[in-house]
Amino acid sequence: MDKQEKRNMIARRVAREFKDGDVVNLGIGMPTLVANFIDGDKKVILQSENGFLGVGPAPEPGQEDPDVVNAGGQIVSILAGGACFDSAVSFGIIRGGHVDATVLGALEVDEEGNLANWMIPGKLVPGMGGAMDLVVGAQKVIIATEHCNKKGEPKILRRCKLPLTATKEVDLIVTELAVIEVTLSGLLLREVAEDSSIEEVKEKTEAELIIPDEVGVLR
Amino acid sequence: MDKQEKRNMIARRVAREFKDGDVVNLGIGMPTLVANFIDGDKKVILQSENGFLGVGPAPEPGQEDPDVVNAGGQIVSILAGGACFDSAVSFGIIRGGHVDATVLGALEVDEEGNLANWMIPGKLVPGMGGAMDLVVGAQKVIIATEHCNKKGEPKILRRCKLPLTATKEVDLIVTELAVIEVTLSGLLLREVAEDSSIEEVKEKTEAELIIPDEVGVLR
Amino acid sequence: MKEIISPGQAAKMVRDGMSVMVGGFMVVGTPTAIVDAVVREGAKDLTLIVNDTGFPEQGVGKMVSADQLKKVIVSHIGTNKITGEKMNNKEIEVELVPQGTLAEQIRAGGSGLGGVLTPTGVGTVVQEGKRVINVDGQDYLLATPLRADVALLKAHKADRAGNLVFRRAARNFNPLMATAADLVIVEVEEVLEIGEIDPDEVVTPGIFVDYLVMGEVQQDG
Amino acid sequence: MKEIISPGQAAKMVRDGMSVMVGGFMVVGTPTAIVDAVVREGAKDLTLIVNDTGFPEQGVGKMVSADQLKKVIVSHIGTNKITGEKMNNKEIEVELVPQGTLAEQIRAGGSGLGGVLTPTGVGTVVQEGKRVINVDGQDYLLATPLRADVALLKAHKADRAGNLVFRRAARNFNPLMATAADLVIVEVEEVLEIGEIDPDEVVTPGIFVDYLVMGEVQQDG
Repeated sequence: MDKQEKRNMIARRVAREFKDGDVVNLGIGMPTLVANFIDGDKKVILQSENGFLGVGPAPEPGQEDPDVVNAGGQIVSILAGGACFDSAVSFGIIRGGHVDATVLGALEVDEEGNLANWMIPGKLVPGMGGAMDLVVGAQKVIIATEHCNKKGEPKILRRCKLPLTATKEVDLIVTELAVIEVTLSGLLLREVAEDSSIEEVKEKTEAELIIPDEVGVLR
Repeated sequence: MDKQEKRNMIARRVAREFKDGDVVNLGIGMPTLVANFIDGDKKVILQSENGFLGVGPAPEPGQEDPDVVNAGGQIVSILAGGACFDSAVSFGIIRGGHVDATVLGALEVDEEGNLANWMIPGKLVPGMGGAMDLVVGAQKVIIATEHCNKKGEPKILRRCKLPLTATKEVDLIVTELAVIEVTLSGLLLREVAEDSSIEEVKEKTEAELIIPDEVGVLR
Repeated sequence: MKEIISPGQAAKMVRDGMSVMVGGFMVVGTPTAIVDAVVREGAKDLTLIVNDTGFPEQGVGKMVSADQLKKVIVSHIGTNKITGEKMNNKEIEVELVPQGTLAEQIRAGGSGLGGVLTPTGVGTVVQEGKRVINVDGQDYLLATPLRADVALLKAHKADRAGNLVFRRAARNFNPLMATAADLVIVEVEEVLEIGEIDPDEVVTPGIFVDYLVMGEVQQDG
Repeated sequence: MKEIISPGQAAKMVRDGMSVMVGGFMVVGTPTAIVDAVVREGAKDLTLIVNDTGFPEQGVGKMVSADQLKKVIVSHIGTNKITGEKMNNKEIEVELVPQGTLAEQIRAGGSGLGGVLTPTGVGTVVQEGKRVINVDGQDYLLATPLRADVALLKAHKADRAGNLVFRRAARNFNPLMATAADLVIVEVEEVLEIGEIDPDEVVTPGIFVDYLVMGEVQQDG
């Protein structure tokens, strides 16, 4: 699988987590891809934390509206039935638990559901933007990430080492190799990719994994 | 002077306190009368804490809009250039210091600028409504009240005895007998009514009054 | 697409012992058709969170008169003598809250805040039992969040996505309460198709709304 | 009637050492004509309160590049590498704040609150130096109010009373900042006569606005 295939696979699997009527906030980068794979039968309402509900696809060329951009700065559209608001309302929606699920990337995620995805001290300090509020506020926090970092090192750790985005908030981790649920007892391996194995997942995961009797197939 | 003349006199005097461009909130009862006496040359914007700016006079019969009432429940109008908002915004305006002056009645007011105007224990407990926020938030708190209560007892006291609305927030007291400014040193007699005297005011005021060399005429 | 239900169906969702927010300021912006149905259905032991208790024969005042309330959290009861009587007879517990604080408590409940610090009420009886927190030399009272099991609200128009717009002084507590209850039922004068309210003009986004009720159309002037 | 001034006149009101709020999210909703004039006029040692520092050659990023800033209070600097460089070289002090907390701090500053309690940032570096307040068993961080000497904002339309309406995602921090600065200057695409904006459609009431500036009209699509 090339990088793009991996990303599409992750995005496709994440999209299946949503229920009809869910309000979902997709983070910048790979999480944004998830929108392409949401089942048309489900009415999922996308929120953009810069201030609107009802995020739609990029418009036809020539129809771009410079005031209609998502939180990543990409030109999008607002679907009929959408609503615009200020940043306090937007984060009231987020912090108040009115977002059913958020999908975010990770630098590191750990056995307790801790997440680090906003800075690497001395190197990359972009700021947390809306990520800390999203992770604390959303009902379900789904991490969409490649299983290992660019150096091939595990991103799913016993304990995060980088500065945290939030503590104990992650619910599900979806990678190109596995779907892992964060439970009170630890990380539960739910699914393994067809072309991978429990052994490969264990090897590429620093954290302890709980392997249930039945492990599904990630496709 | 009959009761209505007294009330009009107080209202007329209070209205002279406003400057062009002021945002003013008028309390229920006598303070509402003040609107009738605002100089047409001054642009004063009236706020109604139930949710709008630009309170205008009662409409012509037949033009009443049941959704356009002031905080006292009277049918009014909204002037062109007005704006409607929810209760959190309304009290953000009030608490945030964006109201230049509020005019309220009093049961008691004292030398420290403490005000009691919302309850008489065991007797009258209507609730504070928006009064506590208004007294704390408005830049200038003007008390419009008859000098004595129905029993002829002073309302301007050394110390309020009734439960307070707020502490040390009153700036000016206007009655049918006098205009009294609350200063850090105490109550300063600014004006006395033409048909009254400093002696009468002192007699009908429990609080200590500072009498400056020059006392104006209240008309 | 939000379901449009009758006032009676809405009222049946209000069950004994629930906490109920009702929009309105002296009955302006109160969902009177739903409230009337709640009185008919007769749920008991309710905790009502509301700006004021209306009038004895109007708005939530009818719920007071019908002995449906255990407790009221409210800023003003002066327009309804029966509330005061029942308070004095200890038939209803009345918690009086400054209006701006009530608004912030509901907003905090809806937006995931643990509370706000307000200068309002410092040095008054409102301070009793509250935490005082000093910031930069000034004392504030900690106002903690309020939420309810159900909010009964009034809007001017809704679209079928549940987006709401309000009219004049009938807005008041309605948009705040929409964010702070588990179940949100909104009485409206008109239901529009999706797309008929521009996104910039929406005051309350439809994600906050569970059901719509068609009330009577107000006479405008 | 609000006075309509030029971007240059607006920029002259921004003086050395002031705190300045600027609306916008990645330059959408940023008053670029005023910001450009501020760069030309060259005020120094400013404390900027803003969602993000835009791009090196766009929006408030130009103020970063022109060395006009002493400090930035901001949620995100990732789109402008120069901010990060100047932060690492200690040329600019950067205070990173979660976006929702920043919004509440500005709202608190504008609405007379002593602060709000937010769960965001608990257990992270954001907690450092903050007061932790426990309510009902949950820890929250106290976010204190933010105000500024001047707010430079962008709206879609204003009427001559200063009432503002915003467009799409260009609303963002603008309505909040309008409440929280001593001097509020708003760049708009169009100025209407009083009465041309219905009171129900006003987002920011004119009482918050001191001056209007005519910016360039955005091309819609």
